[in-house]
Amino acid sequence: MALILNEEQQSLKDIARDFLEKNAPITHFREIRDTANETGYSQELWKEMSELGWAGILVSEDYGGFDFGMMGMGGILEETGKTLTPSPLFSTAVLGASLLEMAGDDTQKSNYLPRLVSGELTTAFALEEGSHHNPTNITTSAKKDRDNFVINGKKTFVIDGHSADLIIVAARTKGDEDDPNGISLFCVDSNNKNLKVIKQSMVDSRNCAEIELKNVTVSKNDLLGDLHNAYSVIENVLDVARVAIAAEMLGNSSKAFEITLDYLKERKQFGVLIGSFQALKHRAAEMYSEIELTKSAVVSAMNAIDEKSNDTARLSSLCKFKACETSHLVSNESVQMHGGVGVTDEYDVGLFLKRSRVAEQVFGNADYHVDRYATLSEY
Amino acid sequence: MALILNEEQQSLKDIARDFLEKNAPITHFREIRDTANETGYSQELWKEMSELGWAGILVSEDYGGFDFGMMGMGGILEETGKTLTPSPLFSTAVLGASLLEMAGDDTQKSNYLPRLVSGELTTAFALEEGSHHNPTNITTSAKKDRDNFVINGKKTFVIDGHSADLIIVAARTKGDEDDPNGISLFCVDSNNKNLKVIKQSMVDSRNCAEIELKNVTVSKNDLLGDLHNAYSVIENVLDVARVAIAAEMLGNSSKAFEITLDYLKERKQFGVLIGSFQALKHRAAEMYSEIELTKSAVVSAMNAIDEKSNDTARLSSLCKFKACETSHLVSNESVQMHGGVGVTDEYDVGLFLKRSRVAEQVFGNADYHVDRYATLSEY
Amino acid sequence: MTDLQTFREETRNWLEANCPPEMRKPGDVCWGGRNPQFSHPDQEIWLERMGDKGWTCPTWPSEYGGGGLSKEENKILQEEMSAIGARSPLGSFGIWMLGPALLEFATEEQKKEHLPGIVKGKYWWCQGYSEPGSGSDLASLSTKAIEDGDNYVINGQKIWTSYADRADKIFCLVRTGPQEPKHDGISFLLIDMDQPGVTTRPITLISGKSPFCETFFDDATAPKKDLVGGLNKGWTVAKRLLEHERTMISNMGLAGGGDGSGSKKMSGLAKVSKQYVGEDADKKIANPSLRSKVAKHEMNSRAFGLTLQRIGEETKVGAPSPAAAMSKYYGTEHNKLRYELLLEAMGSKALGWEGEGFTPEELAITRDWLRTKANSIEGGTSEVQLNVISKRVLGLPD
Amino acid sequence: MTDLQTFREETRNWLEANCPPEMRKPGDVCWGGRNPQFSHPDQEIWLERMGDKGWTCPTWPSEYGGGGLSKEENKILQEEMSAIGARSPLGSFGIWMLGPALLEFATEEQKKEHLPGIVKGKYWWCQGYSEPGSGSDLASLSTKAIEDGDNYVINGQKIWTSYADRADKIFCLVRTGPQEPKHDGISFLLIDMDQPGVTTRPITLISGKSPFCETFFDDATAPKKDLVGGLNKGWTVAKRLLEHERTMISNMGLAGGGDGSGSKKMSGLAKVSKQYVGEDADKKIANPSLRSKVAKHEMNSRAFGLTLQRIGEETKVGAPSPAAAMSKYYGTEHNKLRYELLLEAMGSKALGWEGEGFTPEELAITRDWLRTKANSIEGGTSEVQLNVISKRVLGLPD
Repeated sequence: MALILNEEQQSLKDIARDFLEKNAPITHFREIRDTANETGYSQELWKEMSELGWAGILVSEDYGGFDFGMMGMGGILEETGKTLTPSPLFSTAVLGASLLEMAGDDTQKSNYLPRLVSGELTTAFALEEGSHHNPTNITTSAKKDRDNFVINGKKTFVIDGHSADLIIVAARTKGDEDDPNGISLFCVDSNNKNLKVIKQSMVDSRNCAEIELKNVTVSKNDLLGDLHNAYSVIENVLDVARVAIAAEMLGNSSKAFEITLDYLKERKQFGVLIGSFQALKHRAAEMYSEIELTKSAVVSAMNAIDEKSNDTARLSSLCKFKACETSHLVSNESVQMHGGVGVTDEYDVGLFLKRSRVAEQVFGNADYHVDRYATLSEY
Repeated sequence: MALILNEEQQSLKDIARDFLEKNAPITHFREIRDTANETGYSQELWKEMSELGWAGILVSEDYGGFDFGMMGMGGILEETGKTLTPSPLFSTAVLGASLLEMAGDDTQKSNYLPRLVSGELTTAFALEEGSHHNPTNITTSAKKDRDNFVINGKKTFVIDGHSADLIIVAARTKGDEDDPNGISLFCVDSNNKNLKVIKQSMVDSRNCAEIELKNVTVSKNDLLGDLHNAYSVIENVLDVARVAIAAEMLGNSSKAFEITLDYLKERKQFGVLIGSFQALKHRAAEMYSEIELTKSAVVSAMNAIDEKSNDTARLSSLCKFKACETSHLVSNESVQMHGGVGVTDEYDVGLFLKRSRVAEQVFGNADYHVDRYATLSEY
Repeated sequence: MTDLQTFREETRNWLEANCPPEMRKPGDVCWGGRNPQFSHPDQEIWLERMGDKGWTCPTWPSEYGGGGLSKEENKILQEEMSAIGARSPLGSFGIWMLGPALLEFATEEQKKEHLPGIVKGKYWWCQGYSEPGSGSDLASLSTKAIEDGDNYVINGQKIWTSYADRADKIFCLVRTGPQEPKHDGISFLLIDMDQPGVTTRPITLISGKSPFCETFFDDATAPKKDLVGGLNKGWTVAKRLLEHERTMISNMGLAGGGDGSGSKKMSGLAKVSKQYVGEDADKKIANPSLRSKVAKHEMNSRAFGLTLQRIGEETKVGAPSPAAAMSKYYGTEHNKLRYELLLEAMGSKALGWEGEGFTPEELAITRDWLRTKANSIEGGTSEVQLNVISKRVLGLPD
Repeated sequence: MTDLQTFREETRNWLEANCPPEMRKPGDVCWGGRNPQFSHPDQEIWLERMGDKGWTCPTWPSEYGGGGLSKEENKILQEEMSAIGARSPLGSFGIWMLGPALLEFATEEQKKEHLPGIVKGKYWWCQGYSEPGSGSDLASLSTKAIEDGDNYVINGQKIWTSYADRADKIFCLVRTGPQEPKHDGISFLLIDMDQPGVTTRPITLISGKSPFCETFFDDATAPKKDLVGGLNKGWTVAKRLLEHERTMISNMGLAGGGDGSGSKKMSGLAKVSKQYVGEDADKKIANPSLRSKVAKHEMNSRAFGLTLQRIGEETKVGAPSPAAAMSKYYGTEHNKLRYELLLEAMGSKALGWEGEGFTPEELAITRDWLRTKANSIEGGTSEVQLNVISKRVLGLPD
């Protein structure tokens, strides 16, 4: 198992870092936030990212993509975690691309993927219905009506749901709540009149939506993948997405830690640098250890996805778990170690705290993945 | 609610401390241990303790006791926790006395209690059957046979079970395993030929036994309390016992902490006292906080028992939980802060570690009481 | 009938006659000042009536405008106010912080000048302690007050001055002596904010807008007679005030956490958990891991509440006990954890910032969660508290 | 056929012909020495045959009696030995610690004198580093070696000398120079234990008897030629040896913990939990809180295993990486926690000391649990490791 990036992957990551530091540093995020930008990200920036090929990293070459794998995508996401860059990278290039790649038929792929790769088309995945991640808890219903499906229900915590062009909706076509069988996926145009989209203003100033579907009618050609049997695709896509968000969280933790180390090396109290206080040093060293463990868990999960390992599910849960634990710890410690200025909006460290808690909830928090890992390990 | 000892209670505790420091310091415990003493405690010492009235503290005056309550008993137990004094105080003066007081009829009380108070009679409570505390998990059966009961089963982790004169056995007289209904208590003479008692040599060098009962026949007069309905008495006695062991554990933690603080103030490394290292200081201050919380939980539970508060069960679980958590933390930290000498038998600090883990398991560990507290609080 | 019974009856009658209807409902508390803002006309009436009786500061001596009540009488007053739901007539750092310090350290003249104004809410006071360069190391402060005739001329910057943008006056620590030994060159000075040499700038916290400000002194002046506690003796005053502040903040650890009593009714955290993750057939919180964390937290809430109570019984006097550092440390860390657990219990519903898609209660939790992060920093960081415990309580060497 | 394939075939044949049947079963490993103890005659034969080939130290140069194998060849040898279950022929601190130090720091003459004896297990070596007064602060050691003609005369006391009561020789840090600067006055000296000036006393640990001893030097002597690495240059040798020791101990954190692989089969901790607390209808560990702790621990085991692997890939060289301090710290703390969880899972069954009422496995867990408490102390305490990380890796100031 490769636990380090190869030369190509490393080079992609280096380019991403340089690009983001130059074009989308934290001041860019603040500007988007403070101007209450409607899409929640810069469309111009997304265009540039797409030109760099980032939207197509997980898309196969047949549909204009680069098939570069998670070892490539993860490195970029880690860098966006450091700069807190808002963009549809996760919702579109990870979630949308994976859903369409894994579930779509040739017509659907040809229709959507090239436009997704070029940055023209953005997507969102309308999955969650409750306050906690639960991919079998689907009550949104899709009823067959001759050549159409009529969808009714309510989705929440839909990342980029208010700005996406294409909404991919998980709906129940048979069975009861919590039954993994009977779930299907549908492509819904965001212009559909029967969609009621409420932008949710989140604590991390990113972009989510609540989406109500009232008799939303789609053609049977908009069914994405097999009728009733979307759950295994959903789980596979979720595993990719969990690793992706974990990579971003790793970047988030690393950067918050770096900022804090810098502060410890420059702030004086009682006539000495606060970084010389042993209690803070030990806590810093503990954070370092956790970050190292998280790094290993993330890279091994990225590798597992690329190698289609049959242990991908466990490694994906492992890396989301470690990413949650570490980013929880590091974000809290970073604020505390900054003292008074840490709780001001002027300093960046609070932004990492806010992003951390939202990312923790995306597709399962630490507890969820501990439970899942144990279940997958048969205990 | 009184959260401090009154003058009488404090004076009893002070006397106990002086007596134990003089007559049963840790060297006394080491001697009992190293001579592989058969009873596991000094019978002479127990005689002296009884002469001080300690065996009768929870016994009513009608039967020769002093009715001094848990606020009195708890203080003594805390002191024995500091000196690691082995004695039948817990098994006899807490468990035996409470069981007989709460469940016994007048004949039984007159028969046993005065001898218990005088130190002549020692007792043990044969309850547990598995590796984890579970007072409803009773499969030992007692079958009525004319005027007798015939008991069959196996008990484990019976404190002082190998040396007690009277064994009080919890047995099932009806119902299935785990049913709180159908449990009864019986007085069994330890000389009964059908008792097979195996002394368990424990890590803390205290005294437990595995007891096998093979057709042990007792008279119906040996039934202690109501037939089938002993469970509520057992729970009440267990609550008393949990508070008692928690008081001992508080003493254990306080002393281990004190020894460690002394070491931090005398041991030099790198030319300075190790107590001047901030990382150790902060960890010491955290231990201090936990000990303070435990102290409050213990005294409030003692008070609840004496005042027959209807919240005794929750306060008992609270104090056993805090005692377990704190003694776990403090015992581990104490050994670590002593460095190399901490893991040698020559230093006392390891003795506290060993005692801590055994006491943690007595009548429910931290997890058990967290679960119980939540259940009692209806969530 | 005992004197206290008589007092209770008279108090009840007075409150019945004088507490306006609107002031018997929950609502905001006014802060007085030169330009007071009243959200309802009854607020002004209530403040005036209570101020005249001195019951805004019930236990202060009546010669300084206070109520002159004994501890027992004050307890009765609070009980009777609580019985009719009477709102507090006045919020004020003057009452909570400056007043007690003046009573202990000020001259007779200073007391006569400043205390009655506090009682009646005539001036809104704020506190000027911290500076950008001196956080935990408060005594390293560098704002200077230089003698100039009958005045001091003040230059420097304070931070974390709550409501400085609305306050009329500030009680301030300033350097009047040499830098070293640093504790011995500090004085406690009262400064009027309404002068050109004083400007303020509000601080936005991670939780949003805040009452905190930065306050800048640029050749501001204060009369010499407003120096309290003696020249270069301000550190004594400051230490006492900090102790009051720590006790105030450590009590926040219990706010809303645990029922602290023997009642079986579910506390907030458990209730919220059931609401958001559901309950199983046995009425347990459906997620066992969350249930266990919630229960542990509630148990620690209770043990902490009992500890505050025990410390109270042990000391039985007003002076802060050595355990106060422990309460500040534990209470604030515990409160932070409580909010983290609320977030965990509420999942994505506790992550809203504003606007649609969340209830007002949910949005409040998010903001409060962020606000708790300051608990373990303000009024002495957790690290400082641990230092204090290890030094003063445990006697560990420097 | 490549050279390596040829080597594999030859090795396989040689092992087949030379490894005695008894040595293909699990069992104890002999430690050689002047008065070797063999639990079975085959042990002696096996040691002799492997020693003659130099395969007790496969990668050491053959001119010093070693096997002279390349890394690749050694890997093949280990694989082929493992394939037939061949026992290690010799346990020895000479092989694991002293030998590598001699190869790096000794003179040609010293290598020729001491290495072949290590290879053949002629002497049992022990290590003399720590002293009662110098635990974490090793460089403050005070055992003195004073020149006396061609010899050094040694006085002082060492502690934690494993197997000193059975060893023939000791490699020792002694003070040969002035106290200050303390690191510059230390030398690395080889001393024979079989002399009147050396006495030992075994140390009983909280887990019971132990291989550790106290060792006393009372006018003991050693020839000057047995000083390795140069006069007052012993600290360099010592540091390298400590690094080897830390790596050795940190790997213990993974011993038995987690499967580290992609296999789904239950690991020890989960299996033990099911055995003692049972499983529910869904085959989950019956106690949900324990289950959650076990799973977290297993996940961290795996993340730690992957980290060791990643560090290996990143460094790809023999030199210890800066992450070694982290591995020692995390590995030992993790291992301690693993045993605490075993105790929790096994309840009262993990609390036996000896005798009846417990299985031998249960009694072993109790002893091992106690033994783990030393993991985070020996070879550099966790506190020292955290200091090292914060200084060397994170660059935090002193």
